[in-house]
Amino acid sequence: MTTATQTCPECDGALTIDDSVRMSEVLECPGCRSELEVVATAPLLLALAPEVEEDWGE
Amino acid sequence: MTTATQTCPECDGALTIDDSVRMSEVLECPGCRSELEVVATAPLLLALAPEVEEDWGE
Amino acid sequence: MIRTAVFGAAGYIGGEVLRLLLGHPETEVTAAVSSRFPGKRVDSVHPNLRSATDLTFCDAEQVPECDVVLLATPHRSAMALVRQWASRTELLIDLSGDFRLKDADAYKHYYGVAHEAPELLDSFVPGIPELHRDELRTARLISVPGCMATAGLLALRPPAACGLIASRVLVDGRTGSSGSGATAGEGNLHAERSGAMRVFAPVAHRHEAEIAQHTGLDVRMTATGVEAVRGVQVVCHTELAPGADHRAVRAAYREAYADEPFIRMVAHKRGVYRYPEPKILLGSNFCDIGHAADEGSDRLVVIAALDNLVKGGAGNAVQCLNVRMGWPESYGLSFPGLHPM
Amino acid sequence: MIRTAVFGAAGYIGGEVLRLLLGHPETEVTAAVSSRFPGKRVDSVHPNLRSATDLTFCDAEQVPECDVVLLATPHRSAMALVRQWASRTELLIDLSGDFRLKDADAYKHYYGVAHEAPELLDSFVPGIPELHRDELRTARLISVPGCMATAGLLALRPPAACGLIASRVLVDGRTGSSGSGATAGEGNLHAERSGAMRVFAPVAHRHEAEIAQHTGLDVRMTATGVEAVRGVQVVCHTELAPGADHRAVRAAYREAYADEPFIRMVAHKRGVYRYPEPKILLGSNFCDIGHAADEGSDRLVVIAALDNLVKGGAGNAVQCLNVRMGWPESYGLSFPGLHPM
Amino acid sequence: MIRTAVFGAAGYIGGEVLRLLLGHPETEVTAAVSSRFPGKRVDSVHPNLRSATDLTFCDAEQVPECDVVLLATPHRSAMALVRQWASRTELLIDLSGDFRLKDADAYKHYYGVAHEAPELLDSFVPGIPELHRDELRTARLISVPGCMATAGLLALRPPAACGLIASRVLVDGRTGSSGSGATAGEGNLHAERSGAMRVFAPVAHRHEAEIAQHTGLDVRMTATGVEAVRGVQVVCHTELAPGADHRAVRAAYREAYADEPFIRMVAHKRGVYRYPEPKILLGSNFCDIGHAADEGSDRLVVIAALDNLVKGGAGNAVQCLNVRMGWPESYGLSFPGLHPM
Amino acid sequence: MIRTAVFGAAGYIGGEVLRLLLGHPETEVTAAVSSRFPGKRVDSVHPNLRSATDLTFCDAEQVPECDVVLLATPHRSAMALVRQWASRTELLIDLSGDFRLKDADAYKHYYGVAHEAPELLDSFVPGIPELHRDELRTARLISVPGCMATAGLLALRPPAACGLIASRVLVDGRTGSSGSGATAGEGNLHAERSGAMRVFAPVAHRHEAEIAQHTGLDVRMTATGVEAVRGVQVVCHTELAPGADHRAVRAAYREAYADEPFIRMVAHKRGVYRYPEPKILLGSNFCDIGHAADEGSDRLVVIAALDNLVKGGAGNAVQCLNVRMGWPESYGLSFPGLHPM
Ligand SMILES: NC(=O)c1ccc[n+]([C@@H]2O[C@H](COP(=O)([O-])OP(=O)(O)OC[C@H]3O[C@@H](n4cnc5c(N)ncnc54)[C@H](OP(=O)(O)O)[C@@H]3O)[C@@H](O)[C@H]2O)c1
Ligand SMILES: NC(=O)c1ccc[n+]([C@@H]2O[C@H](COP(=O)([O-])OP(=O)(O)OC[C@H]3O[C@@H](n4cnc5c(N)ncnc54)[C@H](OP(=O)(O)O)[C@@H]3O)[C@@H](O)[C@H]2O)c1
Ligand SMILES: NC(=O)c1ccc[n+]([C@@H]2O[C@H](COP(=O)([O-])OP(=O)(O)OC[C@H]3O[C@@H](n4cnc5c(N)ncnc54)[C@H](OP(=O)(O)O)[C@@H]3O)[C@@H](O)[C@H]2O)c1
Ligand SMILES: NC(=O)c1ccc[n+]([C@@H]2O[C@H](COP(=O)([O-])OP(=O)(O)OC[C@H]3O[C@@H](n4cnc5c(N)ncnc54)[C@H](OP(=O)(O)O)[C@@H]3O)[C@@H](O)[C@H]2O)c1
Ligand SMILES: [Zn+2]
Ligand SMILES: [Zn+2]
Repeated sequence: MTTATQTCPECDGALTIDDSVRMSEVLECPGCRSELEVVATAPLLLALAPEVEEDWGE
Repeated sequence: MTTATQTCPECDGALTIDDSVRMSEVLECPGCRSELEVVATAPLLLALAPEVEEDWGE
Repeated sequence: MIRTAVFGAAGYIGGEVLRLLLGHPETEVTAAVSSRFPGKRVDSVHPNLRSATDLTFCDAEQVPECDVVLLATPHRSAMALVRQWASRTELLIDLSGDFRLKDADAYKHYYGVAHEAPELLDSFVPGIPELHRDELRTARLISVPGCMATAGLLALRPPAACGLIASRVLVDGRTGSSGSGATAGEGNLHAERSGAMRVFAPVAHRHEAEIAQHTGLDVRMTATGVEAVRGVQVVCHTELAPGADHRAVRAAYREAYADEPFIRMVAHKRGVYRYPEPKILLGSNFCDIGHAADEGSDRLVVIAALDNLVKGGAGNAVQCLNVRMGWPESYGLSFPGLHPM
Repeated sequence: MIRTAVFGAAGYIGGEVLRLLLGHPETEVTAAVSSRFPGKRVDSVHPNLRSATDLTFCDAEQVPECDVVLLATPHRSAMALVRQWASRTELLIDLSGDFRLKDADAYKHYYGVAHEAPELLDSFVPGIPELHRDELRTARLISVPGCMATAGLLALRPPAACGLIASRVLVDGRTGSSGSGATAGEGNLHAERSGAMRVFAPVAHRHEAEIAQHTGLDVRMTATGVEAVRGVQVVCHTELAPGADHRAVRAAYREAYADEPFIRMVAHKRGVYRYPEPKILLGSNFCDIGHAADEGSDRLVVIAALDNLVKGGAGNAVQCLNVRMGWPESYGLSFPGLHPM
Repeated sequence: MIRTAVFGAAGYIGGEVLRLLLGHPETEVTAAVSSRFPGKRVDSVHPNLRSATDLTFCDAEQVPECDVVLLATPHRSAMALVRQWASRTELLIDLSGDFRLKDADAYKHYYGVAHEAPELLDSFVPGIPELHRDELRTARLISVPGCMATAGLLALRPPAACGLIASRVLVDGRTGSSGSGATAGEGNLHAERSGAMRVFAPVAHRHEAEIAQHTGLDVRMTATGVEAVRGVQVVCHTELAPGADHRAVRAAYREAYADEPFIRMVAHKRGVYRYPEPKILLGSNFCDIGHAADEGSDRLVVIAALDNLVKGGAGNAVQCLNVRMGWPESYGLSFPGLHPM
Repeated sequence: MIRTAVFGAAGYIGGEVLRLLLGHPETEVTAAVSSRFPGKRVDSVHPNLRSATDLTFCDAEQVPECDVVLLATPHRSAMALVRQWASRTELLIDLSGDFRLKDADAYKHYYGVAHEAPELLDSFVPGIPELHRDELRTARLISVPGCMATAGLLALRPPAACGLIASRVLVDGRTGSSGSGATAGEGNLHAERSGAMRVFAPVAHRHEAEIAQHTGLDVRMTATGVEAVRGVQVVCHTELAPGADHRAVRAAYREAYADEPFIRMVAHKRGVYRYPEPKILLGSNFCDIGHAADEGSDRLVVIAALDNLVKGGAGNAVQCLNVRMGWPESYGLSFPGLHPM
């Protein structure tokens, strides 16, 4: 299993991604815990999934 | 420095007492933390100092 | 307006007495006594009274004539004040432990010192409207019971009076930190007291004598300080007398408390708040009581909860005052408590 | 007696509205709406009301004619209820976020959805007696501000109105857990939320828009959940305008709030409670405000505190109702808060 | 390194097992099972492990071969996992209630459902090093007792084994909110659970059966949820057998526990922390035990405290693992607890 | 084994130093100094050490020769001890405020008294491994920064050093009650301090001078006591320098802290613990740091959290000791913290 390194579009942190990654798979950035969707595989392209809002303190 | 072993009058726990102990000295039992006053030295005799009450929850 | 004077007014019970009397339609506060803070504003110690009063503390010597004296000072100091004031005022209400026990020997045993006014012990009417309402109507001296004692005796009296309790009762009391008053000490430091489950009286807590006196039971009490500022709960463990059952227990409570304005029976099968719990009672004068049976056994478990500074002290004193004056019992005591809290 | 109906009555704000209306001398509750608990007793959800009422919840469809409708439901659901009830009742008071912002675009920005009744936005009078007392006397639709917003706008309005503030204001809000309502969720689990210092909105908390709207300032807000059930505090950081000084700031507050029944200025040099702090305000309708200067600099720090469910919501709504009806403003709102707590 | 797999790893006990195994010199975690969070980082649920591991949760089906399986799932679910894993691993440690009671009828009575693997009940060695150290050395299946049960049985076993207890024992258990797991529910909402003194089991708490089983006593248990996240305390009330005295009780404890690495006798005459209290034990594997006499009576009161997630669960499991593997018993368990806390 | 002596050992920082040194593989404690408790067992004050040591406190005069002296006494008293011990020991680590500020005038301004050993100020190496690791390797005198100062300077130094911060920084500090030490006082009484949001320093908290010194920024600090025993959090508000952006900020942190064993960057998009929060850090030596941008503005908000008694004091001292001795930095500091808590 070979791996590639990508940069998280949210936090610029390093993401180690293994080759077996598939289209539409959702990855979690270890730096900021964003959910990143694989929107293309060759070359690999990641897109941010929407953030979950907390609804507090009204 | 030689030591002797005595039993705490409050909790029966073992007390290690060294020879240099003097009359009126106050020792602390490691088992129950009672304060024990040396009331005689030959032979060694210990007496309980009065308990400190907490005044709670009136 | 009835003129009142409060001794120990800078303490926790004293502050609560002030709050209730200042919000009461028939009373005014003519003196708030403190030896530490004479001349200082009352609200500099009790910030919740900022909008309620411009009163300042005074020395004991400066107390003017008044109709009612309330003592919220430590035990022992109350004895002297009673001697001084009993004849100078229409009504004296003592919130300390000094005149709760009718027996001077029991006082000596539980408080560690001899009583200095044993001849007055019989003159005090117990400040328990639920048990002594008629006597309170004409009382000149009233002694309000201790906070956990109030919870315990209100919890146990109905089944005890009906002969439904066979045996010794174990009363497990839990209390917040205001129960030990406003005196800073190593054990009351926030960092030490916070999150505590401190069994400060594994056996022989003083309040057991009060509960025994008012119920005739053999009462043994254990007390634990838990994380809370206000609030007291007792869990009482005992056994039913031969022939007694839980239906009889329920009837005893109904009979005793059906018309009581500040007692509620709480033993629910659903919901989050099934048994009495102090947190929803804070600031209120209620004592909630509930009981449970242990299927296939003779056990009886009774639970009671109250705010130690209100029904466990200042509120109970005001309720006694209302009874004594012939006012509606809820005067000054209408706050129902908060949820959530 | 004025007949009221409360929507969202099983929630925290709804429960507090019920407590206050049940203790109010001029109102009665004719309907407490809940879709989850129709037919259940109100006190099965709000145990503090055990002695206060035998009312049961009803469905939205079962609400009878009434004089005043109070909405304590989440934002978005309030819009629909407003459409439905605005014309059927003499007075509607909305406690949700739906009609607080006058600008539908701002609503969209801060709430993430388009407003569905933008044409009604201008018909609502802000439920802030301190700023809109006269309009409230004749209002038919009232929108009560958010809890931290209330603290923030009451804190900042006087110096802002007098032109004493030069720059952007940073509002640091701290809130107890009841601020997020009675809905169980992972983050509100006791074991997770207990002891928290949770910066849930490092930037751009919704209430900043409300404070900006009522003060005309450039407001940026950060919000942290701290260990408490009730209570909100804001600490506002800003700079004095050229030529302004702290004496002018003090005068601005005195001018604005001298006669306000529920605002107290608190900035003391001694004592434990020197600046506004929520814990002594729980259950009360006060908003305490204090300010401080940073010697040799142009900084202005303003602190305000209130109970989010009372002055930050239900109590403020009742105060508005009192203004509207011409009743004394303190009707139903006389509880002063507790000490210790 | 011994390879371990943890089921229920996203729960509170599971998280604590992970913390201890990750800090243990002889173990590694090969699988952390969660059905809700497969693929997510373990530290997204347990933020204290942020620096300790990059592990992600996996599904039950993905668990690889391993040496030790630990079950931290709810009762009932454990039974099925035991059937599946008992023969596939060298050692299985169950932390649920499924294999604690030796009697399937008692299980039915206390858990409300029939046991589905009664034939395995006898194969489990109780996970109590203090009572079953020798059997644990060769165990293949270990069942760790409940949190309050552990406190209660360690508190009562020595005097019971010496015949010093005459009568029924009342065990009063107090617990923090983590005792009910990570599942959000109305009653565990912070605003409801905070400051609670919730008597959730006035009688017949499940753990009474476990304590009875390990001590031979007639045990009746009451349980109250108090304000705390972690921590359990039991206060046990009973009477001495005829002829027994407190000196004999002390001797029984000394005899039983003198060499135990995680039991400490605490009954002090001075200081703030005189009896066992959980707050100074959080994170540690100690069980503190103390007893008190009621002068002039036959009463015996025993108090014990521990951290429900450590000595009351995960820590005890790791201690059992250490015994089983012949490692020093304190491996991975050396954290002493904090003061102040 | 390195022989250590701890002054102020009966205090909160002193107790934490003892806990860490007793669990450290290379150190032993030869003296624990207390003037109040000489001859008493250390665990009578710090009950968490019951199993860890039989040490008793000694008087200052009884301290034997030793390799390292740690001062955990109040400021002012440390100066005298430094004079006395600086030449008699290989290494002295001061945890008080006496040698943190390099400028004697600033000391006078913030501490209200003249410095009595200004000539020694320059001899102290700041006890901040992240900024002064190389100097610490050969230091003879180390001064550990204040608890909130540590959080603030670690939070702000990387972007400051890279020139990314344009303006004044407002540091909002929140602290638990252990931050004010073990001294009982009116304001630290549990019933007063519990549930507090006490703005005890609306402006000009001492730690602002330390943060300014280590970052070169214009720092203004406000501090609030919140409900917690341990734990400190700072929220820093500032603006980006012209040309700077958040990507550069992230890079600055990555550059500065990538290899730091006790700094973790925490700014998550999901989960309950998105930003730094003290409760999961209690007992651990981590400082968690996170930052947030306010979309469409130049604001930068940085949040940091730590345990004031560990990374904010005793743990940091031990980390410095490890650096100085050439030991692994995590020796004695491996506890990761607890969840839930
Ligand atoms: N706390 C409760 O839950 C509770 C409940 C029911 C009954 N009580 C009883 O109420 C009384 C007061 O309790 P507390 O909790 O309010 O205590 P507290 O907060 O300590 O207040 C006691 C007050 O009494 C004054 N005082 C102290 N020594 C005195 C003396 N020798 N002579 C006259 N005044 C003295 C003090 O004021 P100065 O120093 O300023 O004079 C102090 O403010 C006690 O007898 C207690 O048993 C308490
Ligand atoms: N909590 C505060 O501090 C605070 C302060 C000021 C203002 N507010 C505002 O007050 C409102 C209520 O807040 P809360 O904290 O009380 O929340 P809450 O405890 O969650 O209660 C909201 C209630 O609204 C009802 N509800 C939910 N969805 C609804 C819908 N679609 N239509 C009609 N009813 C619905 C629910 O009752 P059923 O499911 O039983 O119908 C629930 O009991 C919110 O708009 C909030 O912004 C809150
Ligand atoms: N809490 C305590 O103090 C304590 C002490 C000693 C023993 N215990 C015992 O330890 C066990 C776990 O308790 P806890 O407090 O950690 O509970 P918890 O926090 O609710 O965690 C239980 C975990 O089990 C998993 N789970 C739920 N249903 C399952 C099923 N049917 N099959 C497999 N996994 C399932 C869940 O994870 P997913 O949904 O992600 O799979 C959940 O994270 C219980 O048996 C409890 O009695 C608890
Ligand atoms: N608490 C924190 O979060 C924290 C964090 C970082 C740094 N610090 C610093 O650490 C130091 C100790 O703080 P703390 O919170 O541990 O305070 P503390 O709990 O009050 O303890 C201070 C100890 O110093 C001793 N002491 C008092 N006056 C002394 C004197 N004149 N000479 C010698 N010893 C004296 C006292 O012991 P005896 O009376 O028994 O001698 C006391 O136990 C302070 O300088 C503080 O600024 C504290
Ligand atoms: Zn990322
Ligand atoms: Zn002893």
